[in-house]
Amino acid sequence: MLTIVFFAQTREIINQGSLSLEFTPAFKDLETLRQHLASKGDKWDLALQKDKLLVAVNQQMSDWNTEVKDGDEVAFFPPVTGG
Amino acid sequence: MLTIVFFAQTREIINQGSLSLEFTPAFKDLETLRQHLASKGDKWDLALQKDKLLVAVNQQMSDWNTEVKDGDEVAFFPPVTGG
Amino acid sequence: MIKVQTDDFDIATLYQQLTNNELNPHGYGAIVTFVGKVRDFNQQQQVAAMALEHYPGMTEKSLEEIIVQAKARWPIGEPIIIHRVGELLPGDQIVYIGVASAHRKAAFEACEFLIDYLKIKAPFWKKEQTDSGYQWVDARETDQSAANKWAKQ
Amino acid sequence: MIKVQTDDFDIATLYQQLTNNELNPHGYGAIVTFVGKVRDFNQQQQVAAMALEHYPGMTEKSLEEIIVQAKARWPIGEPIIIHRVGELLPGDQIVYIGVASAHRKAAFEACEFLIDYLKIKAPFWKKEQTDSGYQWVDARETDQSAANKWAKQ
Repeated sequence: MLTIVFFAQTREIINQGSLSLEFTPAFKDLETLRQHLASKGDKWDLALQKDKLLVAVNQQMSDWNTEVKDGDEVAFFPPVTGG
Repeated sequence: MLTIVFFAQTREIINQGSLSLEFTPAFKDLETLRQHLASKGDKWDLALQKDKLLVAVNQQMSDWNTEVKDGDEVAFFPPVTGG
Repeated sequence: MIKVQTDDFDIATLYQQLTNNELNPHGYGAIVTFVGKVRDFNQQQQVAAMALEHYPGMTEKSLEEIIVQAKARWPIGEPIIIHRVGELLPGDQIVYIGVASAHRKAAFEACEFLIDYLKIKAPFWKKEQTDSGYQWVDARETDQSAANKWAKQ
Repeated sequence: MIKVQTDDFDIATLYQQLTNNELNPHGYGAIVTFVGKVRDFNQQQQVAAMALEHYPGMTEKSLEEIIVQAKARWPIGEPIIIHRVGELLPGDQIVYIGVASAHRKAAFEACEFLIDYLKIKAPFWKKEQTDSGYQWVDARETDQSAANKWAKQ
């Protein structure tokens, strides 16, 4: 299983904070996973536009070509604005 | 008249915090004044060694070639160490 | 020390924690602190309130990571980072960074490094309430360039 | 605000004065402060006490002058500089510099500029008491080079 979490605008657009997803080897990397989720509908496609989206795996900022492993917690969110 | 004041090591070596001096046109600049005071004795010569000495005129840091005017307050002191 | 909290913080208490500990009573002669507060204007619009969201767990990890980097780079004591989340009003304190060192240049640099990296690496997001409703704050290019200046030469 | 005083200062009170004034209630979102304290070691010798001498009148003038320079150079509010004189003990606070700005980079730079310039321009002198008696603290080359970095390019 994969745990997918969303924050800020990303979460608000899809109106969902998290979901669980059966892991399959078809999720080669984070980009494949992003595309899979974006295909769930217009709002998902909008929320997961890559130009202003960051991704973290197991709470570490990651690159799109990072490999996805069973059990990972993957987070999608916009650029951070704290401080 | 000139008012001459001394601080820190400079004051301690000559054991004197201030003095008044009749102004004469012979005090062309601060360097002339320094030499005049240094000639007052061995301790004065030691206290007014130029290599580690700063000078202020009317409470503004100054250069040795600054002109001396009647009524000036001239201060001699070592490099500052506050903060 | 890292804290992510809804409560306000007291800079005097934090200053005591930063400087008066038994391990290091007087050695650190230079203390630099940064406080960030909620401004009342953003992009010409009056801000009535702000909400701060974060990613629990990752927030603390990312702050620990930038503290490790700062301590590897400058001779400083254990820094303090406090960041508030939840509802905030104009003038409210948002973030505190405190650094003590024997050297003031190290304290200044490490403190600025910590806030610059926090701004681009820690998962916090601000939403502002203005006359036109709530809107998420855009990430600023200047924050990225501020962080870039710390890239090792 | 400039104060040269024998009494200790309270950083919480100064922070309030720096940020909560009627003219500027919330505009300055970035507050950077520096505190310098008496260390207990200097050049391998334990320091038991310190005495700080200054040049009354010139001290205030020189601090006003560097504040004028800082305000001309960075978009900051009125800074606070407090410097103590007289007898001090290890761990005692010596100097406080507080700067508020709408921009954190300006606040950091102006605060560091103020302490760097104070260190080479304000007429204070430190004398330390160690086992070998009182001795005047030598001016440090690193203070001169720290100030030189602010020379305009």
